[in-house]
Amino acid sequence: MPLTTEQESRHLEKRHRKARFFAIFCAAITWSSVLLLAVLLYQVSIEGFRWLDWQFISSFPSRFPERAGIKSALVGTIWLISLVALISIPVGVSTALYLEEFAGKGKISKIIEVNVANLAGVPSIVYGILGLAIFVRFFALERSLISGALTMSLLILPVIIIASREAIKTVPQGIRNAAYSLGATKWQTTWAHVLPASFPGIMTGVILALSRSIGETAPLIMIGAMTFVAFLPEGPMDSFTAMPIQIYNWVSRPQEEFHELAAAGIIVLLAVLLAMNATAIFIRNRTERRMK
Amino acid sequence: MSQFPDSTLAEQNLQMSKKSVLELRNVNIFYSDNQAVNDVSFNIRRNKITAIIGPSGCGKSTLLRSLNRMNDFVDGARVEGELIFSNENLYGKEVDPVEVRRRIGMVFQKPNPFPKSIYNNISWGPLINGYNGSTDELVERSLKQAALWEEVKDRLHESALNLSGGQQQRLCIARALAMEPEVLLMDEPCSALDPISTARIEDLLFELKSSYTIVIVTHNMQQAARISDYTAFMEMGDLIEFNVTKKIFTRPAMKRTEEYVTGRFG
Amino acid sequence: MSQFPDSTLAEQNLQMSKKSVLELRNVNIFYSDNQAVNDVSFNIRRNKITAIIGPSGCGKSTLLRSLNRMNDFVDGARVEGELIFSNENLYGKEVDPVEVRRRIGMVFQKPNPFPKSIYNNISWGPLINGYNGSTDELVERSLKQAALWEEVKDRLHESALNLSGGQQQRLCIARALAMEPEVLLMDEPCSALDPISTARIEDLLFELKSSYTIVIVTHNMQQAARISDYTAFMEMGDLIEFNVTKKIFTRPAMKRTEEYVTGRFG
Amino acid sequence: SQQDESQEAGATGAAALSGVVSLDGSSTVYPISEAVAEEFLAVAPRVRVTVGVSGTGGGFKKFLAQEIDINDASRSIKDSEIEQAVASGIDYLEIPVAYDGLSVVINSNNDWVDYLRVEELQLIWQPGSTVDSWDDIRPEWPSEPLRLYGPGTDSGTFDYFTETINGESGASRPDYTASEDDNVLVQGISGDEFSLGFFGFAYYVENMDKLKVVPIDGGNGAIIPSATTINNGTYSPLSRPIFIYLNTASMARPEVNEFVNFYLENAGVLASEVGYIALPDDLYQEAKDKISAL
Amino acid sequence: MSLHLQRDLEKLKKEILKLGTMVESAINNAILALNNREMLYVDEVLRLEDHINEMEVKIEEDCLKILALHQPVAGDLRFIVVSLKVNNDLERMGDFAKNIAKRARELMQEEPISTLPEFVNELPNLVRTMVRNSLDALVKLDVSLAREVIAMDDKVDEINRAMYQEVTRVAKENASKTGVAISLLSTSRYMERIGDLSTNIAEDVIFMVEGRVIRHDD
Amino acid sequence: MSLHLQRDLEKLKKEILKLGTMVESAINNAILALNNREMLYVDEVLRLEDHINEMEVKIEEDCLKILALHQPVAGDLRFIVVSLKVNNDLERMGDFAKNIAKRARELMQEEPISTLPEFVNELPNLVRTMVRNSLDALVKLDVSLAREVIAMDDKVDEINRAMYQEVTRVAKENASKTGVAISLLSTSRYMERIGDLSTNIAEDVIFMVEGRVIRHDD
Amino acid sequence: MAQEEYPDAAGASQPAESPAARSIKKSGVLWGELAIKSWLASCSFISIVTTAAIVILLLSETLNFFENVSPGEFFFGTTWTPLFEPSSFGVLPLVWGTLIVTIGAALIAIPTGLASAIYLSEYASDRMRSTIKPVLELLAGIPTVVYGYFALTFVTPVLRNVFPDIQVFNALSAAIVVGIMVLPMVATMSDNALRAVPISLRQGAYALGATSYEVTTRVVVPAGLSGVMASFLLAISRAIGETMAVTLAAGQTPNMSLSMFESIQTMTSYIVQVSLGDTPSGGVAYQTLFAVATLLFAITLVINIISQMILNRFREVYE
Ligand SMILES: Nc1ncnc2c1ncn2[C@@H]1O[C@H](COP(=O)(O)OP(=O)(O)OP(=O)(O)O)[C@@H](O)[C@H]1O
Ligand SMILES: Nc1ncnc2c1ncn2[C@@H]1O[C@H](COP(=O)(O)OP(=O)(O)OP(=O)(O)O)[C@@H](O)[C@H]1O
Ligand SMILES: [Mg+2]
Ligand SMILES: [Mg+2]
Ligand SMILES: O=P([O-])([O-])[O-]
Repeated sequence: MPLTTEQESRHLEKRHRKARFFAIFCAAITWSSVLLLAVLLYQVSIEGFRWLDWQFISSFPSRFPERAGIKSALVGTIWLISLVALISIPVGVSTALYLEEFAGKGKISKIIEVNVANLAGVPSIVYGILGLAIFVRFFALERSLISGALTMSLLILPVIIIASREAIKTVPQGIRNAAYSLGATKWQTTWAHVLPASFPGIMTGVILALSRSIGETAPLIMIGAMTFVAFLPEGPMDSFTAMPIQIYNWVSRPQEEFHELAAAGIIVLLAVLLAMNATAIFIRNRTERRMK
Repeated sequence: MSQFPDSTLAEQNLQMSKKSVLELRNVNIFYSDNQAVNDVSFNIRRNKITAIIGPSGCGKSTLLRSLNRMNDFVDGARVEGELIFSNENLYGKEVDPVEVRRRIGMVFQKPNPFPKSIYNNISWGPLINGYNGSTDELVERSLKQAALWEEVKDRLHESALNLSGGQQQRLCIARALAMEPEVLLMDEPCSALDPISTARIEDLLFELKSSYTIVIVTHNMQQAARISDYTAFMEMGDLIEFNVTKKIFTRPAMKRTEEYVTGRFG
Repeated sequence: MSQFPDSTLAEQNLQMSKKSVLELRNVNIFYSDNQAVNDVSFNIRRNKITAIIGPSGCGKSTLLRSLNRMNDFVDGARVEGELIFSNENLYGKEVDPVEVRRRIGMVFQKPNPFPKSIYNNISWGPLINGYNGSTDELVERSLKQAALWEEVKDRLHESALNLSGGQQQRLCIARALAMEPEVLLMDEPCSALDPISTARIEDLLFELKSSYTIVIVTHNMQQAARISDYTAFMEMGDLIEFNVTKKIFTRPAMKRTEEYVTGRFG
Repeated sequence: SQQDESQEAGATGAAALSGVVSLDGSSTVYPISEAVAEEFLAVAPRVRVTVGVSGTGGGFKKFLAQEIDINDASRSIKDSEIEQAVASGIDYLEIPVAYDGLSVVINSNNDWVDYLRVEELQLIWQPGSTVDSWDDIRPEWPSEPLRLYGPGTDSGTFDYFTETINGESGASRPDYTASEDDNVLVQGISGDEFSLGFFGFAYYVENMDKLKVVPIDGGNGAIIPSATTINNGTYSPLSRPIFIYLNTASMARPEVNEFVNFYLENAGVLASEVGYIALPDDLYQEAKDKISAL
Repeated sequence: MSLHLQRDLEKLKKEILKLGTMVESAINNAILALNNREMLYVDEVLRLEDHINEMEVKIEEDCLKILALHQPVAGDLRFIVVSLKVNNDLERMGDFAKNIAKRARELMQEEPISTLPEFVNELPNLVRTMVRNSLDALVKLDVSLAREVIAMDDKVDEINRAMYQEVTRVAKENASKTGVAISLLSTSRYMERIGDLSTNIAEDVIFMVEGRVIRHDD
Repeated sequence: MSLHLQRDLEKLKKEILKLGTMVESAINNAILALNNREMLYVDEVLRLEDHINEMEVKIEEDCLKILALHQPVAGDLRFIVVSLKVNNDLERMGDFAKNIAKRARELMQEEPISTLPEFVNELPNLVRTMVRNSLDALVKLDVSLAREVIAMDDKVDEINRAMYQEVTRVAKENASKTGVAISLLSTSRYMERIGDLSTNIAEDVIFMVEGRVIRHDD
Repeated sequence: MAQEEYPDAAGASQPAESPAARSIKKSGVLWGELAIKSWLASCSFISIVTTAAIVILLLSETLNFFENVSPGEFFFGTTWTPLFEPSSFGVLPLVWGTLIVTIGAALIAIPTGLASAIYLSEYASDRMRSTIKPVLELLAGIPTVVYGYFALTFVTPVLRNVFPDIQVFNALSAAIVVGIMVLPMVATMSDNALRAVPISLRQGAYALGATSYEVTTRVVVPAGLSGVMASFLLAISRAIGETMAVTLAAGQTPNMSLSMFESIQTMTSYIVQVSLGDTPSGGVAYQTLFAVATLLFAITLVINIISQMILNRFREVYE
């Protein structure tokens, strides 16, 4: 545009070039992350794909690769995740509600707040040590599903609490005011409006948290999840195994076939993860839509 | 300060109780150590619109919120003095704030419908408060009162968030009306709306005042002028003038009021 | 609609080029397939305030944003027709939109200071655009022009976010002025402000028009009445009337305008 | 119900058994225990056998806390652990179940090493060793840096190796690349031309194509580890027995009793199946005798 | 548009019309008093005049209230401003009616004199028509009717000028009639002033409708 | 307050004052024409009257503009409404000055007759004082000055009534003087009307300051 | 206060007295409300109990440890061979290992995560964003063991091609996979933070004639800094605490080498090694586990406190 002097337009041209380069750079970085995931998935699937069949899903572990399956680990993981969800969601959301809606801005809530933030950064292995000492030993819950679930719940509670608090914070104050001004009590307001309105955000936190717990190995091994379990747990007090443990075990076997089984196990685990995320996202979108 | 300079005290009391719904007597409101409202006294008349105007931060919203104890939710807020409503001090020990809010409704600055259906928005308040009549009728009646029925009757079960801003605000009014409150408090109910929606709401208020007592905070002086019967002008927490609206805008008694309404402030 | 009903076409052209900064000729604006502005033509006069009024959704903001190509950031927005600015069509192929925005500044509805110091808020624009004079002077000059200098001169390096809403909006104006734009576009610059801040800004615009050309969108008709020299009234994407402001508010030429300004709409 | 039927259909005492048998401990022993558990399932379908992997030490912790019936161990119980057992009044039985050979391996491109003497191994691995390149071992070997790989300090394999080579369990030079996972060591050595490492025999067997095993001269000439040389004890001193430890109190439970017997019955066959070397038959018999003596 | 403003404007319009009716009635009565020489008409005028004054104050207050509270613009604003002026004009008409009635009361004491026939019939009729038509024009926003009113004013002026000649003539002829003649001239002048005020109203109507000031056009 | 409104109000005030000065000058000239019988004063009045009319239209437009654009309330609003009325009153005063000047022109053709000394000196002075003082009161918002103006009006009325007697007397005495006498009476009436209008202005000032309508108080 | 005036006294019809004015007094204690509040409060105390339990558990053994080993040796020693004979208890190599892996991971995750976040929030279309983001989030859900093997079987061989003398176990590949693992956290959280920056700020900058690069780097990122920093800190915390992947990728060789090409050991992998290994409980060697865990806990605590402080600071400045 002949609006400017020669020098100014050269300066402008330089700025435009920089902007273009930057945009391309960012896009390239993002796409390479996606590519990385693709590579990872590709690696896993070429290795494990040939083992992936119904036999694999429906069999217990075995010393013969062709007979080995992931049944007990898959069921154990589903049990574990369900229990974890059952424990951690109510407790986590309750804590978040207490901090956001009921507790004042006093010292105690500040302490809890800092404490929760700190717990989020405690390494998972430390939770394993804790779970072993508290649940397995002190409460004599033994190496059961419930011990594992409680330990895992402690591990992911901070994530749920923090995410839920953020979600609750985004609920417009106006909605609370509206409810109070209609003569609602605090709990009526919270239950009927705050909680539903923050549900999508809470779900996001829950997805993240459960995803994390589905892939954790170290604390489970610590508290004594089994490796070979040739039966399906029938209650929370039964011993169990979980997919990451099974995968870890297969991977460390000398035979190449077991390594491939491990890859197949990873595919199943990712599928479970994906299914769980999809369910959660579906629920989230549905509530979001219902509220629009 | 006498409100009926020509009448005896006995007469005054009689007149008050007949015409006033809410009486503010020497109301002081504090936020922790800061005083936001200083020694304000006036009466809110039945079936009239009372407007509260004044510069930003003068304590309008604070005062309004004190009228149905919404200040309870503000950390550190403290109310002193008497606010007499149905023969009780609103801030008496015995008084149940939930009950107060049932009977003194409130509409807020930004339309804040619940993210639920139009129908549920209206029925929720009465239901949690033990209403057991026909909710269909209740919803219809409230929406009609709020002049919204015609526009939404075919989509009562759609989300309230699909309504336009002005419709949402009328829904919030309908929601408050469904509780059959004695007094309706409104804090700048039109400031988030476009002029056409604002005009609608103003017309609605004009219609509603035959059956409700309305207190409205507005920083739009023209609005106070257009719709209210009485106007309270506040400044820095003080009530400068409480008067018939026409007076405030043609011949205010106080110099500060005159300066404010003619824009000679700041 | 002729703007100089009493003069010949030749005279008109002469007058135009002397007095107009921006000329809109048959401007049409589309969002994907929806037309938001239909065939609008008028001229924006140098050192005058031109207001654009009209009901919500009539295309005011769309039209305003087209004047400095802020519509470029809206997906699917398309501008047709000619917008002549310093002898170029703003939407010509050769035209660099960054350059356009340098010379046609904009102030938005909500004050949007950068989360930087007051000083940096003002100096940033000129610096990235290769300004190499004294930024101290520039900052002082711009703040003085925006009537903010006295209030902030002792805290230039504090965050701009500590300012009040009205001060923030004046800062945004100062920020725009620092670029020494030829035209200043404003989209409802006072709608988020209290009446006192609004009065300040209006006074400021009144002062600024001796050196700038200002186009302001407002849904506050009174504001358009108070501050502008020319007023464009739009409805559903059409320009209904473009006239001297006094005319619009005392004797509008078009019936629709009369209906709108007297509130007989909707 | 199917289980009920099969039980009714009748059969042996084992099929009627129910209850839990829990094993934990060494990852080395795990494949054998797993195989046994898997086979036992066919015999006693209603008995729940669980096998965990938490390392020999980790297993002993649980064993001593009486959380498990049987601990898989790739080494003998340590004095400190014995003390604890005595203190808590635990009576246990050590039962060897197989041999594991420790293979010393090198990269498959390594063409200069023909064998290693035990003294040379000690020279390399002893604490404070100054051997940094191959020619420090034998001058005729290339003057290339020597890179060492071995199990982590916390495994039975490491303990055994250090004990036999350096004379004291845990006594080792620290500056080698360690991993608890033998597969990881396989990866390391097969990717590093100048490497030398050691790990369980089974891992060598599975990766023969990638690695070379080093014959060890323990004084009787260089011997290559193999099922035969380990079984007959000629591959010495780097072959070791691996054990299970049995809490004798648990033997009161018929399902445990049955399982242990089954274990000893099948250990030989199953151990070879999963890459270990069966013990001489008399050793199994000896163990059976001990058990029935309880 | 705001219901409130709409109602207030309606009310104002009604009040102006009521005032107009009262003024018309006062003028009628004043003329009757003059022509029929009966005191009861005079009393009626005086009574009406009180009401007119009250009404005028009220209307002015209402206009002020509407301006203050509703801040009208364009047509609405012009209507209020015109109302203010019409209100003023009507009140003045009321004053003139009172003046006529007062003169009529004085004249009742005196012998009647014969005068111009136009003065007795045409002038009062003209003036009454002007008043009524100007108010009609206001209500109906009828510009052509307003123009008719303005046109009529010429005739009124003409009769008034004729009256001046006539009165001078009468006074010269018969000095004793001078007082009566001058009083008659006054009433004629008052009627002429009423006509002028009607013209003002008509001009205001034109201003309101067309937004154009025409009163000094001639 | 808005700079814009402030400036516009200032401007309006100045214009009203200017109009007032013009009207005062027109009245002075009219009186001079009457007393000194010189045409140049008449011409001056006619010239001024044109300007006054123009000015009146302009002021009315300006008031309308301020009402429409700034929508003033309270004091500002009362000021505008009063300005509208004062403007009207001043224009009418201008008209009366023109009428006086026209009568003066007619009287120049005739023999002068002797008349009441109050009419020649006191009445014009009174009226001029009233006009000046009412405008002063307006500018200074001086209520007591306004009340003085209102008080003066009684004197003016008295002189005017006296003139009526005097004129009747003159006409009866000397029929040939009848025309001149009636003309003189007219000028007296015009002056009285000017006094009335000053009173109106004074009353408006009181309304503006005290917010109270007093014009029908008596 | 001013005088008041009520002209409407006459004529205004009085409405009927309000219907049987119900009292506004309290009718009783709301037990339900109270019970719920107590339940919620007790839930929130779980976190405090958890922390207390961790501290007690770790500290009691750690105190025993320090009866056997002097703090001086532990904190300042540069050799970590607690399980060797002769043993040595200088924890610095573990701290160092943790440090370089964490720094390495941060150096990878922070710039790339931020760049991705910028791409997602500033450049990608809504559709693009809504497909890429869940994909990135999937990266966060993959078990860490898988990452460990990915490092060994893919990353290290690739690195080998570039740096032939890199060891099989090396800090670099550990840092890379940990970086990849926490990248989605940085990307999605920062994306949320950047998208929370009001559009109006961007428009403000564009209206001053800025290019997209200038708008992004000088306005949007600084404005979203508090959220962006939060994502960095969370990512760093996660990297410090990461266990299995580093154990597999970096090996278990306590080492203070400056080179990222060598095997190291992090605190977490030491904890795994001991707790899953052969060490008999009770001895000094076993107590090292708790000493290291305590130190790790203390380090994460300090980082968390510092980051809280930083975040509060930013909030103050930018809100
Ligand atoms: N929650 C609070 N805590 C402390 N001070 C507060 C709080 N809310 C308001 N204030 C202070 O009390 C005073 C009155 O505030 P209030 O919100 O009532 O003003 P307002 O008149 O409604 O103003 P606006 O027109 O801006 O809404 C102000 O000085 C304000 O800063
Ligand atoms: N980004 C967009 N995409 C599609 N349509 C749009 C977009 N922005 C505006 N519109 C449509 O274009 C029309 C004009 O919108 P615009 O925002 O210009 O109105 P406006 O006059 O500024 O209204 P308001 O007073 O509410 O700001 C409206 O119908 C609107 O729905
Ligand atoms: Mg407020
Ligand atoms: Mg807009
Ligand atoms: O797991 P291990 O004890 O055999 O190393």
